[in-house]
Parts: sequence; structure tokens; C-alpha cells
Amino acid sequence: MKLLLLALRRLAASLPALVLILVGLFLLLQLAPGDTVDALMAQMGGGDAAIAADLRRFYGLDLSVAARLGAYLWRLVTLDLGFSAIYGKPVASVILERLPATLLLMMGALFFAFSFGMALGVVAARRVNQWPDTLISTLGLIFYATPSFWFGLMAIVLFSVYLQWLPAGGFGDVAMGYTGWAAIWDTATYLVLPVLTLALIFLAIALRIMRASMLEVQGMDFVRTARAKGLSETRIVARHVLRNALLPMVTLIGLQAGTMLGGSVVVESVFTLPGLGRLAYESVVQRDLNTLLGIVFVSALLVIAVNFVVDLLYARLDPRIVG
Amino acid sequence: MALDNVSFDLAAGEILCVVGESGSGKSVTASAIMGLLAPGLAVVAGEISLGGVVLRGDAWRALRGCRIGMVFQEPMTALNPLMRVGAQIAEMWRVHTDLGSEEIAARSLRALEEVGLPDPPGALRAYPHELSGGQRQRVMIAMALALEPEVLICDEPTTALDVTTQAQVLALIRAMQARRGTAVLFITHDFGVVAEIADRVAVMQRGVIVEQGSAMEVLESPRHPYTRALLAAVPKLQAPPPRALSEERVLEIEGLVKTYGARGLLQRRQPVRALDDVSLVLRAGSTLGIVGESGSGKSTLARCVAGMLRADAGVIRIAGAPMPKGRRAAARLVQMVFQDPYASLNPRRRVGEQVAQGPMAMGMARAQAMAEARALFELVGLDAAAVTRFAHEFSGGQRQRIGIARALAMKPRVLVADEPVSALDVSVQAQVLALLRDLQARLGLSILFITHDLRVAAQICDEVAVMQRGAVVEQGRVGTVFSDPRHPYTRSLLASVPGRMVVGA
Amino acid sequence: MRALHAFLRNPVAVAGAVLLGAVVLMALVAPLVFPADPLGLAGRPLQWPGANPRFWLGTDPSGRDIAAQLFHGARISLLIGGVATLIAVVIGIVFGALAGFYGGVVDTVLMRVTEAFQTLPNFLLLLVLVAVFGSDLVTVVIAIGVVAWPPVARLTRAEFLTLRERDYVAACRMQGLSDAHLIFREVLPNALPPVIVYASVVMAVAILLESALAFLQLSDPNVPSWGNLIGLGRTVLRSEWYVSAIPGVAILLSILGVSLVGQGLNDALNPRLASR
Amino acid sequence: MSGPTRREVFLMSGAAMVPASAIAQETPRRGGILTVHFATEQRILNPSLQASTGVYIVGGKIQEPLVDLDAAGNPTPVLAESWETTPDGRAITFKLRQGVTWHDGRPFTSADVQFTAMEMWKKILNYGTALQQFLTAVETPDAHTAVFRYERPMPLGLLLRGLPDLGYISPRHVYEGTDIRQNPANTAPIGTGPFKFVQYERGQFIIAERNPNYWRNGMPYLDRVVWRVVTDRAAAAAQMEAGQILFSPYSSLALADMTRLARDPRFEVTTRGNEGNARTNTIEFNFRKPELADIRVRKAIAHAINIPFFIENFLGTYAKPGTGPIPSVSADYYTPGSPQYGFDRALANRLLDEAGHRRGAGGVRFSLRLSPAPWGEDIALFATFIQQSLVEVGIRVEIVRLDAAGFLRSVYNDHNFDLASGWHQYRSDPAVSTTVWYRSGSPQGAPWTNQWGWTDAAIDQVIDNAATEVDPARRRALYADFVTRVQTELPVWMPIEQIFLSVFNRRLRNAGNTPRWASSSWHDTWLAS
Repeated sequence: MKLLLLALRRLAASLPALVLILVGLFLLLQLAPGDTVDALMAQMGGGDAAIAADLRRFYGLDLSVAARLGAYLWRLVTLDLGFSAIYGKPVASVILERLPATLLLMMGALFFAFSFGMALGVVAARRVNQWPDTLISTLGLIFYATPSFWFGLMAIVLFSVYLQWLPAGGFGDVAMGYTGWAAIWDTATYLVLPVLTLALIFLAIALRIMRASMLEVQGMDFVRTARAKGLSETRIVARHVLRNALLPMVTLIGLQAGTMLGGSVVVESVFTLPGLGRLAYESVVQRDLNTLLGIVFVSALLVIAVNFVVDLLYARLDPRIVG
Repeated sequence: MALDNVSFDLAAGEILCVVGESGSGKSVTASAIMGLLAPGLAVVAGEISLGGVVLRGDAWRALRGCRIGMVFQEPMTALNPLMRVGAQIAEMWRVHTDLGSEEIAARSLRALEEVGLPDPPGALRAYPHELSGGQRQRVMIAMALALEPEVLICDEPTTALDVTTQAQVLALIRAMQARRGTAVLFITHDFGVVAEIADRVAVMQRGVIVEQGSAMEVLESPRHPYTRALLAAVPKLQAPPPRALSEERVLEIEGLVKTYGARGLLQRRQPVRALDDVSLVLRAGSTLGIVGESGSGKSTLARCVAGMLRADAGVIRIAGAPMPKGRRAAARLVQMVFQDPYASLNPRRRVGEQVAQGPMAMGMARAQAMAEARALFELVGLDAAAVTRFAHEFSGGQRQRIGIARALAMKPRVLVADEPVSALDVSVQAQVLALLRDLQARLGLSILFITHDLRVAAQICDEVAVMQRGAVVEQGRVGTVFSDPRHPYTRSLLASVPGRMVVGA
Repeated sequence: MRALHAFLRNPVAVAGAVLLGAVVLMALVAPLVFPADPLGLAGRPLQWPGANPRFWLGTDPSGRDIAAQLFHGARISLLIGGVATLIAVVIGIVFGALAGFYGGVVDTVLMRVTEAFQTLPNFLLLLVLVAVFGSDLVTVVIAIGVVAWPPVARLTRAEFLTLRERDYVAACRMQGLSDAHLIFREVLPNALPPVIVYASVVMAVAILLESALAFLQLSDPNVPSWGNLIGLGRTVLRSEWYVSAIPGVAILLSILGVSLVGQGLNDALNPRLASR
Repeated sequence: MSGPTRREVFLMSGAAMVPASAIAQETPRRGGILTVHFATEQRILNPSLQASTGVYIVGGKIQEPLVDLDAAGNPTPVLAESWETTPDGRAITFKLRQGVTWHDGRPFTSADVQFTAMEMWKKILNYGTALQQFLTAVETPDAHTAVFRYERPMPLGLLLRGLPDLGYISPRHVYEGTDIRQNPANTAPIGTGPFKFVQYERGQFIIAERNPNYWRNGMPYLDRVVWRVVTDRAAAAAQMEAGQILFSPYSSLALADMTRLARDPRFEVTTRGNEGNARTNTIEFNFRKPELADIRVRKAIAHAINIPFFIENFLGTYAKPGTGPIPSVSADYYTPGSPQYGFDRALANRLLDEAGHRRGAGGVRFSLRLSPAPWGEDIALFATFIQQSLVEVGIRVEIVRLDAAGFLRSVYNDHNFDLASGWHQYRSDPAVSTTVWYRSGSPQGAPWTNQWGWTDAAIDQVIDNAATEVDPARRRALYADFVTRVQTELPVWMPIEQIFLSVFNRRLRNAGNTPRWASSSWHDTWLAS
């Protein structure tokens, strides 16, 4: 109950930003050349002006901007995300179909980036300025500098074209009709490369943060106390340094959640994953305003939710924070 | 070179104080004994032996905590913030012995009981941030002594504590040492503390031990000139004879109230009353000292008078008129000298500019303002040519002089000095105090002097007000208040001043 | 001077400076080495590197010299990195400085706006901006600047929040100096070093954002940008993968250079870390 | 020069082809799943509501038209068994097939034809509304006869050529009394065809299964058809190679990948089966730009671009220089001999000089903005080539990259372009797809119509006459006249003619055996093991 209250409070605090985004995007897209009916006409391969006018009337595009914005916001209050002209069904169900791929991708990338980033950061900090540190830090810099889509493309060339180990794109093989474990395994093979691609830059960031935070914590007074107590280095790292050094990492997860959603636009496009990111890209191109705003709404909720979980985690890790 | 040919012995059951100013190498000595030198530092020559065995390598680590314990200066950061106090103490036995969990828990509890924590079982379960500074230092001591080491190294363990707490912790160390027969190496910069606790004293200057001997010898008949100079610089708790004071009230404070906290829609905190109906008077050409421990509200008072904080209620009158609201108008009336000489100057601007910019903002021509700045530099004992330099080219004491020059450039009616010497070494402290006294005599300054150090207050103030929890509990001529304190709090403060029986009482 | 000295003694910084210097050199000599229009038809499309001595890095699907595009592309990347970073840093500093210095309502309002920008994935906003305002170079650069500023604002604000409490700021206030003086003469110069260091991150992000846009065929097709080349190469990825691979390496090395220089600057401007 | 050019590669691939006669002699095998590349996702799948290849590729297996094209490209009966027209072309009668049932079990009757024609073709279907503009009524004297009544003469040839694409029938009982645009059957179509709709997972796949009650006995051979949504060309090529996709229609793969697959004996890259779907690349001139209103400048631009070079180096053998708006695959209306504009840079320079556009600083005469349509790799390549070619004659070209909505809006509604480049898709008869590019009076905002700010009353007259001319010979003459006139005026230049490429896995049999095979019903298609 207390948790729910806390979550609601978080949501309320984020509300102004959310409304700002939705209204801002709505108005911004009014300036775009062409509307969703133009996109529909392109998809249809043509049609006369009467059809276009008819469609505009049907989708309410003949109303004033203010009226449409008002109607949109009012519907949003009742948690109705509206109807997608391009996909011909409610936005909520369009998004729901695309959500799993993105969630799997993001979770996988988060997990991979932070677990490996943590491990590598710890090793680098323990061997600071020796070869393992140099190697890991250099790798981190290179990962950071690699454009993710390019890495994805090169991974496709290597792993899908030449080695033929992993599929080049898509999200599971429908025609094979896998079920149970086979289906999970199948999906996993499709996710390996996208997850790696998306995770790369976050791995680099996490590694760097972990290393820096390990080094910082290692220089703190209480670590000197631990040394003065005669603890072994392993015990000092495991019991005293690690948990303190994790705090900035947890904060990082919250900060990167939004960026990761942005990154998934490109990664999903490289690997043709049916996810939210590509849907967002498509709805911008198709001027599918309702879908785009719906995605923004959902992804903002997602970011808020991630940050909420991060806060809870932080409070659990750090007794100084009173939930 | 941080240390040069440092040799000393420490006998069982004695307390050796290593005393010196900042940079004398006393802390490096402590770290070297623990084998915990910072990366980049190494022992080039010499050896350290414990009970006749030379310390080296891994064996050293096994001895740490077990046969040598250590207490550090900063109790707020010396404990792991994410680990319960009990677990941190228990670690001593867990690592160095094979005792079972229950036995360890029992011993932890006993250790905390011994150092006199109010609620030992509660303290075991607490996180460090839930304890006060003094309590944490007690935990540190309990932990350092858990395995009954032969040697306890204390690196300025009371410097960060309030004077009453300091007295309690010193007493505790003394008591534990006596009970266990531990040898204590006590690092400090404060001769008062030395007088309070030392059996023997070693005085260090720039990495060299210049004098060593029993506490009696060193404190009462110092042989080395450096020791003599240091001892001479320690301010006396006894005030000089009172001066006649002007009747003119340059600053009047009436019923000042300031409350912190209790703001915000969502988070609700207990409001803290920082100033509780404070009324004071500063006479022209005199110094009014505000003394008290941390949290007593003395800094809040200084900030209110300086116009940096707005009080919730009450009036501040300067030369009979209420403080103007405008920044410009207030600038001519009140100026301030700050505590931290490193934070009070902009590192990226020439110091002369920083002195001259105030008058220039008031409309003075640049050339004239710079000329005045040069004159002020000479007035505060600096080279006039130094105006073109940057802050990092000056020592702490010199910076404080620049800070004073900057304040004087505005020709204020009232000078607020917020702990202006507490960050300085004792010898520099004496020089800055002398400068303030000199300037007051020459310029007729009216000074509101904030300090936690009763010795400093005794030396510079004409009148003093003692503050506790936001309220003034006692005020009057400094000699009167210090020699005949009425309020119990004033009495306990005075009683806690370390070494007052030996040094300069 | 001390900072410059520290910078030059740092091997990491020097490596970065060498990489970045190489990119700048490429940009400078591009018109001398490849005087022809880099987007002009140079020869048969999709010749492998080395297959034709005239095109040592081969030709792209439009029959343009990849080496020429690589050299001229260095100019575009530097231009985008530089200008977009400038825009982002200026917006960020204005927002951060005002919010951090004044606090209160100003802070709340400005930070809500910043928050809104941060909650919205920045690449998505970039897509919308380009879809709305077109994809010529000027628009793309401005759009990247507009999406990249929030971290700068947060950083500046944090710096201002600590610096405005410094005693020397209080001293200036007490000397009766104006807010403008406090912000521009006292606080900003001291807040700037971490912001300058962070600018290297913004620059890397700007170059990456443009290349990602170009990859999705949403950047300016009239300039020889590296991202455009990767995007073009995507259609021939499975056979002529070199078209994408070569400019990707160029982007990687430039960003590596920018990050290393940033790290070097950080070490040089922050002596506390230099000893590590 | 090293390595084979695309042209050489395509020629080489011919050698590896399995002879067509060998396929014909095999016995069809029942069973198997045909996986198809689906590159452009559709809002709806009902071809009586939307005429586009993206809909036919799916909906054309589930619903059927009245008429289709046979292997020779002539109209062949499907749901209509026979047809006849009155001499004045105002009434056309179709005899409908008997014993056909919808997938939900209800019988197919003339009422379905009447409803579809009047409510869908005439009101909603793109191109259909133009074709059926003068349809006044569909009479149903009995359950298996439908009489189409026209206000103005309707040439039978025009209608029969139009109906394979614009003549799909929808079930009246599903649509009547509902909001047709939002009917759930639009995305889960119900038809009479050989395959029944099963499932549509947006962004992933569509599945249809064998219709056991199909009116052609024993057909279809396939158990299932699965369309895989793969928007990325490279990924689709990879899936093709991995055998996850057996057929990629309508040039959906990258040119480079098709070149590569053509070399692989497992695949066939061919125009076969797409003869009915020719397209031409266009350069559209905006006459509101004074320079372009000058015929000499338009001609100079045409002369400045080396089309054969472009085709040889960028497109391969399945493209060829175009001669005008009606492509050479149109047996009925193709007319050689119209004015042509060969590559002649000197002439182009001279024409520009004559028009008064002297070279200025940097050799630039003037600048133009070129908006290429965002679909098709060849359009992007062609745009770059135009840019590269025109700068040689002193015209600086800035490419304006727009997405689909932006392109349609700025070119066909806002007229905010100088040059535009895209495709003109020829749909069996000039009156269906081509003359709208030239006929004036098209309302602003109608894509792929004359929005150039150019009017020619004579050409308008020719177009109108041809549309209602019932005599085939006279119609043919009128279109010949039309082609000559527009090639002289050059409001739009259509210099390249292409036929869509299909990429087949060679396990596919009876594939590409009709001119619009990818759109057709695939009732006789089967998979070898």
C-alpha cells in the first residue's frame, strides 16, 4: 500500500514533464509536411483527391488543431490512446503487440551491460594501471566510440553472412511453428546480436563508471579503516568497496533507461525487430500521430517505472535514504 | 621527502603525543606505522618493529587490528556507511579469530558497553549515520581496541569534535589505555590536548622530530625554539584586562528568530529553530564574540547580520537604522571575513581585482580602486605588488589577510568575522588575530566575531555571548563570563577546554 | 599553461590528440588530395578497394570515390560535432546557469523542461525534428544541438548549485555586485572546466546521432557524410560490406580521438585525478 | 576493370536456369508451406478497397477478381465466366461462375458483385473510382448475371484490362450495413479464393491456409502461405538464402543482393510473371519554376543525362531506356517513333545557353531542388545520378530528402519542388494509370497526377476522347497521338522502363506463369521437395 502510494507520488511528480512532452510533440508534428492521409495514399499507391478528403474527414483531420489536441488529451485522461489510422486498430493494441520485443531487448541489454560492466570495472579497478586495466579501459573506449548500428551491421556480416551462426534479423521463426523451450531458444538466437549491439555503449559507460566508482570508494576513509582492521584485500573489496561502488551504477540504470529506448530505434531497424523503437520511427514517417504519442506516453511511463524501481533498489542498498 | 630520520620508541602503557603543525609529517608517521602509506609514498630507509619483531609484508597485515589498532580523525567517514555498526565490529573477531557467531555478538556488545555508548544493543543494529560524531568515535575506539592490541594509534581523533565531546573522548581513551595497559601513539596539533593526555611528547617540524621528552619537560621548559614558538602562539584562556568601551551602539539585534525546514509539500521534516529570540548589541570600536558548539546557531546569526539570510522575525539595526534590503546599500554597512581561506577567494581572478571590484561597483574609478587595493594590501601586511597574483600563490594566512582587505575596501560599519582563524595553524592564527587587533586599534573597527574556540574568544573579544541551541544563554564582558560563568552550559564549555590547567590557564 | 603541460604529458591525451589531429588534417587536405566533387560520379559503382588503383578504398553504390568521401566527410563530421556541440553547450549552460543560480521557481520550471527532454528518448525527438523541418545540414545540426543539451544543463546546474554557495560568491554579493557579475565573472568561469570536458561527450554523441540519422536515410544527402555512406552501404552489406565498414572505422576513430582528448582534458583540469 | 558487371552476372545466371519444359512435365505435389517476403505492411488486406501490390500479394490469394490475365496476357475468366458489351459501350454483362462459396460457407452471387462495384470500386477503391466514374448501376437480373450500366461509353478492352487489378469481389453479407472502411474483415479478409485467412501479426507475419472447398477441384496444392514481414532488404536477402523465405516479389531486395542471388543456383531472379507490372522512372518538372517552364531547359536536362550508362552500371539488364509514358510491354498501346532525347551534353549546354542561362561563378547556371520519392533503391540512385549529371552542364542540384507523406504533400499538394523523381506504374491501360499524369484539372493533393502547373487543352481532348472510344483501332491511334504530343512537350520525362524482379527459390513450381503472377491466386503453385 505504501509502495503504491509512493509509485503514485512518483507518477504525479512526472506528470508535468509528460504533459509537456505530449503537447509539445503534438504541436510540433502539426508543422510536419504531410499528414497521415498522405502516408496512407502513398501506401495505397494512389487515389483521387475525393478519397483523400473523405479519409481526412474520417480521421478527424479536418478539425482545428486545438480541437484535436483537446480531444486527444481528454481521451488520454480516460486512458484511451486513440486509434491508429495506419494500422487500422486501437493504438493500445498496436503498442502491446510491439512491446515484448522491445522489453526483451532492453532487459537483455541492461542485464548484459551492467553485469559485464560491473565485472570488468571491478577487475580494472583492482588492477589499476596494470595490463588488465589498460586492456579493459581501452576496450571500453572502443565500445564507447563504436556507432551501434555499424557494429550491428558488421556483426551481421560476420555472424550471419560468413559464419552463419546467428540469424540476421527478425524475431523468431514463425514458419517453423516452434513451441515451448524450442520457441524460447529460437527467440533467444534472434536476440543475441541485437542485445549485444544495444548493450555495447552502455557496457562501456557502466564499465567506466564502475571503475571510477571503485577507485573512488577505495580511497575513502572507511576503506582505510578496514585496512587498519587487518582485513584481506578480497574481503575489503567484497564486503566494503563493492556495495558502496554499486550506488552510482544503480543511478546510472535510471539515467540510461530513456537513452536505451532511443537506441532501440536504430537497433530494431538494423535487425528488423518488431519493437516499439521501429514502430516509433514508422509512425513518425507515416505521420501516425496517435501511435507516436502513444509510444511516447508508454515509454515515458516505462522510464518512470524504471526510475521508481531504481529508487527502491537504491533505498534498499543505502540505509541513509529513507524511502 | 615527507619524513626524515624519524626515530622514537613507545613503551607499553604510555601515551606518546606526536605534535606539530600541518605538513609536519605527523600523520604520515602514523600511516607508516600501520603500513598504510598512500600510493606513491614509500619507506625509503629505516624500519619499524613491534615487540622486537621488524614489521614487513603480509605479516604486517595480520598484525593490523590484532596487535596495532588505529583511530582516525574524521568519525563521519571512517565507518562503512552501508554496514551496520555491529557487523563492522564483529569483523574484527571474524577475521582474526575462530570464535562462533554468538560469542562474537556477545563480545561486540561488551565492547560497545565499555566505550560508554548510551544504548549498546541499539548501537549494534544501527547504521553509522544514525549515530552522532562522538558516538561514532567511541565505536571506532571500541573497534580498535576489540582485540586488545598492544599499540593504539590515534590520528587527531578529537579534532573534528565539539569541545565537550572532545573532552569525553579524551577521557575515554585515557581510561581504556589505563585499564588495558595499551601503548598509545597520539597524533595532534593541539597543545591543549597534549597537556590533557600525554605522558611523553615528540614535536615534529617538516618531517623531523625537533624535540622529544616527557610531557612536563616539553610543555614547561621547551628547549627547541620551534617548540617555544608554538607554545607561545597558543592563546590563553584568560582574557587580557578589559578596555573601556564606547557607548555608541553600532549594531543592535532584537528578537531575531530563524527556523529551518518544515518546507516543501511532500517531504515534511522536523523544523529546527536556529535562532530563538536573539538580542545583542555591538558597541562601536569593540569586538563582540559569539561562542558555542556546532549547531548552536552562531553561524546563522552571522549570516543574518551579513544579509545573506533573511530572519523570520526580529530587527537588525546598524547605526540606528534598520538594515537596508538592497544589496548595494547593505554593502557599505556590513562586510564579512570567511572561515575557509581556500573557498573565500575566486581561484580564477586576480586577487587585487577581487578587492577592488566592490568599490568599483559602487562607482569608484578603476585606477583609484586599484590604488586603494594596493594600499589595503600593505595595510594587512602583504606586498602591494601581489594584487596581480592568483589565490593559489598565497598561503592560508595570506589569503585570510586578502579576505580582510576585501572586507575593509568597502569601509563597512560592522565587520562580521565567521571563524576567521579556525582553519589556520596555531602560529598563523596568532598572526591573524594580532592583525585584527591592530586594525581595530587603527581603524576603529566594530567586529562581530564568531568562534567555537574559547581561547581565541578570550584573546580578541571585549564582550562575549554564549549560544546554545539558537539562544543566547549568557553574555557580558569576556573576562567576567570566563572567570565567573553563571550558566551551567558556559561552565561545562569552559571545563572542557583541553589542557587549561597546564597550557595558558 | 600547467594544464597544457599536464595534458601533453598524458599518453592517453596525446593519443587522442593524434587521432583527432589526423581527422582535422584529413578535413584540411581534402580539397587538395581530392579536388573533384566527392559526390560526383567517379567510376563504375561498387569496385572493391584495391581493385582499381584510382580508387584505393573502392567506390560506393553510386559510383563515387569512397576515399574522397572519407576525406571530405571528415569536414562534415567535425562541422556537425563542433556546431551541434556549441549549440547544445550554449543552451545547456543558459538553462543550467539560470536554474542553478536562482533556484526556486526558476529552477523548478527550467528543470521540468529539462526533465521533459530527458524523458523523451532523444533520438526519437531528433527523428520528429528532422521529419518536421527537413533534413538539410543546417536543420540536422540544429536539431542535434537541440536534443543534446539536457545533460549539459544538469551538469552546469549542479556546478552552479555548489559554486554559488562558495564564500567568494557570498563575498561578491556582499560587495554589492550584480547577479550578472556573479554569474558571468565569478561562477561561470569556475563551472566551465567540467562542462568543457563534458563537451567532448556531447561532440561524440553529436557525431553518433548524425551518423545514425544518415544511416536511416534521414540526413542531408547533399553532403559526403560518413553516416550517409554507411547507410548507402547497408543495401549492399552482404556482398560489398566494405562500403559500410570503412566509414564506420572512420567514425569510430574520430570518436575515440574526441573521447581521449576529453579524458585528457579531464585529467589535466582536475589535478586530483591526475595522480591516478 | 575487374569482376563481372551486373549485366554480365544476369547473363551468366541464364545459363543455370532449369529449362521451363522440365518443370511443366513434373507432377504437382500436394502440401508444403510457401513463405513469402512481405516488405510493405498494409493497413488493410482487401483488394476491393485498396489497389496496390502490397495488398494483392496477400489479398489476391484470399479474394478473387472477376477476370484475370492468362499466360499470354489476355483476359481469362475467374469469377466471371463470360462477358459481352453493347455496341455503344454503355452496358456490359458478366455471366458469373456457379457453385462458388465464400470462406464462411455462404454462396457467391451477383448481389456481391453489385455491392462491391457500387459501394467499393466506385466509392473507395483508388484508381477504381476513376475507372468506374461513369458507372451508374449494376443490375442483377438473376443470381449469376451482373449488368454494368455506364453513363458514357466504356471500352470493353479498358474494363477487361482494368478488372484484374480493380475487379476483386468482396462478400456483401459481411460488409452491408457496416462502416466499410473500419470493417474487421479488411484485415481478416473473407473471399472465395484458394486460401483462407488465418492470422495477421503486425510487424511479423500473415498466415493463410488451404481452402478445401475451392471451386477449382483438387486445388490449391499448397497447405499454407506465410507472409513474413521483413522491411529490411538485407535481412530479407539473408532469409532468402537461409531458406526462410521462398519468394520475394516486386524487386523488394537490394539490387546488389539480387545480383548475388542470381549467381546462386538455388535461386532464380527474373522478370517473368511481372510483365503486367511495368513501371517507368520519372523526372517531373515544376512549371512554376521559370527556368523549367522553358521547353529548352527541360530538353537540355533530358539530353544531359546518360540513361544507357546509368542503366548499364546501376540497374542491370532488367531495365531499358524508356521511350515515353506507355512502356513497351503494352502490346496494345506501345507506339515507337515518338520524339526521343538521347545523351548529348554539348546539345544540352547549347540549349541552356540559348535559353539565356549563362554559366556563373563556379560554372553554375542555376540551382534546382530535386525531391526523389522515398521508395525504391533505384530512385535514390537515379536522383544521385541526375545530380551528378546536371552539375556537368552547370545546373546545381540539391537533393531534398522527404519521407512518403512529406513527398506526396510537398510535390502533389504544396507544389514545393523543382524536380521530382519517382515511378509511374503502368496498369494495363493508359486510361487507368497513365493519362492522369498529363490531364489537367486534377484537384490539388491527388498524388501521381498532373500537378506540374502545365495545361494543354489539345492533350486533354485526346485523353478524354480515348477514354470513351469503344473502337480498339481508333483508341490505339488516339494514344499514339497522345504519346507524340507529350514527348514533344515533355511535362514529365519517363526515360527508364523497368519490370519488377521476382526472386524465386527454385523449389517453387508454376511460379511466374502469368503476367501478374505475384498478385494472382497461386491456385496451381506447388513446392518441390
